Amino acid sequence: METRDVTIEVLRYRPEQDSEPFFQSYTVPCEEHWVVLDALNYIKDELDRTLSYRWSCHMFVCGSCGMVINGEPMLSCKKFVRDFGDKIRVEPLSNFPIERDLVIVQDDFMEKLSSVKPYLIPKEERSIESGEYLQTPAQLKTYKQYTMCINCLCCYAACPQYGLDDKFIGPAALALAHRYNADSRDVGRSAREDVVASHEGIWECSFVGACSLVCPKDVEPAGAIQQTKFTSAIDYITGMVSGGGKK
Amino acid sequence: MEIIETDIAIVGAGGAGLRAAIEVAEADPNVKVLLISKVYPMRSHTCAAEGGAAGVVKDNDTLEYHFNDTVGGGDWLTDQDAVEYFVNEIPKELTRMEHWGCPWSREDSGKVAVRPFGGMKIMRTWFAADKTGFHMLHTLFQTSLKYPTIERLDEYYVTDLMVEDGRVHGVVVMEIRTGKMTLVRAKAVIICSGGAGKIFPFTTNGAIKTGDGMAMAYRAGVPLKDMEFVQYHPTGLPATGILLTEGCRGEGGILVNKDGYRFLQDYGLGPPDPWPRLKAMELGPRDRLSQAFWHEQKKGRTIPSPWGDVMHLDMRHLGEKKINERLPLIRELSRLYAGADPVHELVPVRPVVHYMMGGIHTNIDGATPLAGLYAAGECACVSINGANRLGSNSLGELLVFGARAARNAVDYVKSTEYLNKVKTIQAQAEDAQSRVKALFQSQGTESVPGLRKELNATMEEGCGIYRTEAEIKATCDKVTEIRARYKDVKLEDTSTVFNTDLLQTLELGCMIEVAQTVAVSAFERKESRGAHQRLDYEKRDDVNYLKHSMAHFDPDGDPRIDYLDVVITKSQPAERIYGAGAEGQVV
Amino acid sequence: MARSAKAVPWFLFAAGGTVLSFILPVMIFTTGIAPALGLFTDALSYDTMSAFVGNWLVKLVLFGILTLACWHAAHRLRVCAHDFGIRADTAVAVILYGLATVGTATAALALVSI
Amino acid sequence: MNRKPYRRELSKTSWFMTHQRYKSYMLHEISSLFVAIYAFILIIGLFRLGEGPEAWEGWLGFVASPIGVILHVLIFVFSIIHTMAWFKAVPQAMRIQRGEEIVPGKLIVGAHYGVLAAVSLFVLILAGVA
Ligand SMILES: Cc1cc2nc3c(=O)[nH]c(=O)nc-3n(C[C@H](O)[C@H](O)[C@H](O)COP(=O)(O)OP(=O)(O)OC[C@H]3O[C@@H](n4cnc5c(N)ncnc54)[C@H](O)[C@@H]3O)c2cc1C
Ligand code: SF4
Ligand code: F3S
Ligand code: FES
Repeated sequence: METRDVTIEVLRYRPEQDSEPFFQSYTVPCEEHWVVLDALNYIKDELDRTLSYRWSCHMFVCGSCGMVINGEPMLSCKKFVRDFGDKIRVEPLSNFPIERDLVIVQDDFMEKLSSVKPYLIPKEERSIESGEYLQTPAQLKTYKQYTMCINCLCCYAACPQYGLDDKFIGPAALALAHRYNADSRDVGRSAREDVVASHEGIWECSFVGACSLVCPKDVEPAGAIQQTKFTSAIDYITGMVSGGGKK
Repeated sequence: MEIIETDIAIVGAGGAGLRAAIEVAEADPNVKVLLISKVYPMRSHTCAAEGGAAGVVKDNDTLEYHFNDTVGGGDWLTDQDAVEYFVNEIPKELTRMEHWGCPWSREDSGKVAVRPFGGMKIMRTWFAADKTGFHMLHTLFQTSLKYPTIERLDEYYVTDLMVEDGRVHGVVVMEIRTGKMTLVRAKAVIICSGGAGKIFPFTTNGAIKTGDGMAMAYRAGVPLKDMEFVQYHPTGLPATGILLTEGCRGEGGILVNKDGYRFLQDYGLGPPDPWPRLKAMELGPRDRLSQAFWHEQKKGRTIPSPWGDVMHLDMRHLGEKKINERLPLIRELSRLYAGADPVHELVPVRPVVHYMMGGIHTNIDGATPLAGLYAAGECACVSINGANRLGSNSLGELLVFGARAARNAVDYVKSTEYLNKVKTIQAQAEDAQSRVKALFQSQGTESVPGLRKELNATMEEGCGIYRTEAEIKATCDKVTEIRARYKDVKLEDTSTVFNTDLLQTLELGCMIEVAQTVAVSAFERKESRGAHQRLDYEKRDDVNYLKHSMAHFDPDGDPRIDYLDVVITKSQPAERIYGAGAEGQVV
Repeated sequence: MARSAKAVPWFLFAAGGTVLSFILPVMIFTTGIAPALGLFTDALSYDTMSAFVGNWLVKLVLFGILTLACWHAAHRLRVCAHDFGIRADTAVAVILYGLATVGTATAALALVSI
Repeated sequence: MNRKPYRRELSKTSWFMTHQRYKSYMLHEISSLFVAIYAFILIIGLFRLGEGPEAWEGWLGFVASPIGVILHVLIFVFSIIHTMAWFKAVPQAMRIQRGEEIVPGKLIVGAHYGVLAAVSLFVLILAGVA
C-alpha cells in the first residue's frame, strides 16, 4: 500500500515526569484511507508504546476519541489524514484537566450528566402488559436529534463559557435534558428545571454556538439550550405573574 | 491492599452489565451492587450495534416462529429451554426499554416499527434507525442513573476473579488512572464483559473486545463453551471492518458479484424473485452468506480490492429518502470510509469477524458451575445462539439474561455470607497484584503489538470461514507458541497513570487464552455446523457432535475439551432450509 | 440549585434582539445617516417629526423599541463584561440594569414631553 | 498520589483571541454597546424634539457633524452585524416542525430577510413620502 509521511505532533504530558505538557513529533507513514486515530495507533504499535489516548469503536459512536486536531475539537476516528497537509497537531480536549497525554479527566462531565436527570419521567408507571407508549414518527422527530449525543465532549472543549467557569452544566448535558423534556412520553421538565434553569445551567450559556459547530453528531446543543431558555423564561415569568415567582 | 465491599460485583457496563445492575437495584434496594468497567459505560461496544433487536410483537408473529428461527438458525446446537425462555421474555424486555425512553422507530400509528432480519421468518426486529445498540446503551445507562444504589467504578480494569472453597468471593480491580489495585469483596460476581472479536485481525469489534471476562472465568476453572463458533458477518467495509448492518438487506439491499449477479441463488438461497422474501437470498442467515462469498471468491467472481476481495452491496433502489431515514449511519460510514454513497453507488463489502457464539458456560439461570459466579451478554454462552446467532438476537439476549442472571444473583447473595477467610483472601489479592507488578520488572523481549499481530494472523489462517485439519493444527501450535512467548513480554511504559501499554498487555494475555480455546475446540469438532465449516468434514454429524464443546483451562498445557449434551425439548434436528424451500417449512 | 431570575432580563434581551434586528438598520439609516446625506429633509423637519411622534401609536412603538434596545444592550453588556473577565456579575448587573431602567424612564419622559 | 492532572487555564481576558469564531462572537456582543449609544442619542433627540424647532435642528446638526457621522456609520455597521448574526442563529433557537419534517433553516432565515426588507422598505417609503 502506498503511504505518505506525515509529521504528527502530539501533546505529551506524563504526570510522573513532566511539570507541563510538551509537543513530541513522530513521522508516520500514513495510508490513504487512514483516519488520525490510525496514525496514533501506528505510533503506539510501532514507535512509542508510552503514548496514551482513549479509543474503542473506530466508527464514531462510542465517543472515546475526542481530541483537538489542528486547533479543532473532533473525533480522531472520523477525521482523515488525507484532509491535512504534512503536519498534524494533536492535543487533548481543551477545557479539561489533562490526566496524561491525550487523556483528559472527565469526572466533572459525568456528574453533570446525572445532575440533569437524564431519564424518562412518565406521568404514571405503565405496566409491561399494556404495551408501549404510542409515539408518532412526528413526535419522535421532535426530540430525536438530541438523542444522538455520544458524550464525546468536543462541545465542552469548544465552549468558552465552560472553559472560563467549569461550574457551567454545559452543552451536552443540557441538550440531553432537552431531549427528555421534548419527549412526548415525559413529564419531568419541572423536576429538571432546578438544575437546568439555574445560573449554572442554561443561563450561563451566552450562545457562542461553537458547541454546535464542532459536534460530530449534529446534536445541535446550542439550539437545544436556546429552546430551553425560551420555555424556561416563559415558565418563570408566568410563574412570577401567577405565583409571585415561587422559586 | 484496600478493600471495597459490595454484594454483587458486575464486571462490564455494556448492555448486559447495565441491565443486570438495574435489575438488582429494582429487585432489592438493600442489595449493594457495584458496576465495574474498563471504559465509561456509554463507551461499551453495545453502542456499535446498528440493526436492531428481535422480539415478537406483531399480530402475524408467534413466539413459536421466533423459537424455530432461532433453533434452526443455530443449527440445533441451541439449548431449547433457554431459547424458549428467551423468546418469551424478549418482547417484555423490549417494551421495558421503550418505557425507559428508548427512541424506537415507529409506525404512523405510534406503535413500534419492525424490520426484517436474516434468517427470520417474520419481520420482528425492533430498531432505532440504524443505531439501535447505541440508543439502547444510552437509554440503559441514563436509566441506571436513576437508582442511587447502583455504584460504579468507571475506568477500572478487572484483572482477576477471586475464588476459594469452590465459590467466587470477589474480584481484583485496577484503577486505570492510578494503577492502584483494590480488592472488591463480593458475594456474587456477574461477568458481562462482552466478546473477543479482537483475536481476529479483521473485525467489527472495538478495541475493548478482548475477551477479558471469558479469560478470567476460564482461568478460574469455568469452562468456555462452543468457542469454535465464530460469526462472520457478510457485510463489513474493507480496510476497516466497519459493519454495514444486516438492516441494509432487511430494508431491501442486495448482494452482487463482479458481474452484477446475485450469486446467493447459486447456494441454495434462491430463487432471487420475488424480492424481498424472508429467509431467502440476502435475508438468509449470516453463516450461509459468508460461506457463499467464500465460494464465489474461490471461483474468481469477486472483486479484488487492496484489502482483499469484495462483493457489492447494492442499495441504490431504496432511494435517498428511505436510506436517510432508516440507514443514515450506514450512508455516512460508506461515504466516509469506502468513498461510496449508497444512494448512487455500489458499496464494497466482505465478510468480517463479528460475534462469538461461544463463551462462559452458564445454565438457563445465567449461573456458571462456580458458585456465586454468573455471566450474561456476549461473554456468556447460555446457548441460545448455538452454532450461528441470528442477527438481532444478541441485543435481546443481553437484556433477558442480564436481568435473569441478576435476579438469581440477588437470591444467591441474600442467602450467602461473605467468605470469612481474611488471610487467604488477602493473599490471593496480593498474588494478583504481584503478577501485575512483575510485568513492570520483566526484562522480556517479546513485544505486545508483535505478538498480537502474530495471533491475529494465525487465527485468520486457521479459524476462518472454512477450516481444515492441517490449518487448524498449525494455528493451535502457533497459539501454544505465542502463549509461551507471552511469558516473556516486555512492558515499555512503566508509568502508573493511565498506562495503556499495561492494559494492552493484560488484554493480550486474555486474548491468547481465548484464542486457544477457539482453535482447539475447532480442531476437535470434526463436523460442519453453522459457523464452523470444515472442508475435511463437510457434513453435520448429529451422532457425535450434537453437543456443546467445553474448553477447560490448564495452566501449563492446552485446554482440555469435553462435551455437554444439548437440551432438546420440542424441535428435533432437521435440515436447515432457506430460500424457496423455507416457505412452507414448519421449523 | 435554584432557578435563576436571569430569565426575565433574558426575555427582554431576546425580544429586543429580534425586534431590533428587523428595525434597527433602517432606523439608523433614516435618523442617523440620512441627515448627513441630505436625504428625507422633509420627513425629518421639525413639523413633520413632531406631528409624527405626536401620534400616540408612534409613541408607543418608539417606547417599545427604545425600551427593548436598552434592555437588550444592558443584558448583553452584562454577558460581555463576563466575557472580558469581569467576574463581579452582581455589581455589573445592578449597574447595567439600573442604566436600562433609567433609559426606559427617560425615553418615556422624552416621549411624553412631545 | 501519583496523579497530577494538568489544568490549562483559559485567559479570562483574552481567550476570544484564540479562534476566529470567538472573535466573531465578541464582535456581535460588542454590537450591543452601539445599540445602547444609538438609544441614548435617539432619546436625546426626542427631548430636543419636545423642546422646539431650534433644539431639534441642533440635534440634526449634531447627527450630520463629522463626529455624528462617524458614530452613526459605526452604529449602522454594528446593527448590520447584529442583524446578520441574529438571523443566522434563528433556526437554532426556533425549530419549526411540520409533521415529520423540520422546516429547513435556510427557509426560516430567508423569511427573516424577507421581513427585514419589507420593514425597511416601509420605513423608507414612510420617510420619503412623508
Ligand atoms: C458493529 C456491531 C453491530 C452489532 N449489531 C447488532 C444488532 O444489530 N443486533 C444485535 O442483536 N446484536 C448486534 N451486535 C452484537 C451485540 O451488539 C453485542 O453482542 C452486545 O452488544 C454485547 O453486549 P455486552 O453487554 O455483552 O458487551 P459490551 O457492550 O461489549 O460491554 C462489555 C463491557 O465489559 C467491560 N469490560 C470488559 N473487560 C473488562 C475488564 N477486564 N475489566 C472491566 N471491565 C471490562 C467493558 O468496559 C464494557 O463495559 C453487534 C455487534 C457489533 C460489534
Ligand atoms: S453534543 Fe455533540 S459534541 Fe457534545 S458531547 Fe454530544 S456528540 Fe459530542
Ligand atoms: S458554545 Fe457554549 S456558550 Fe452556549 S451555545 Fe454552546 S454552550
Ligand atoms: S473511537 Fe469511538 S468515537 Fe472514535
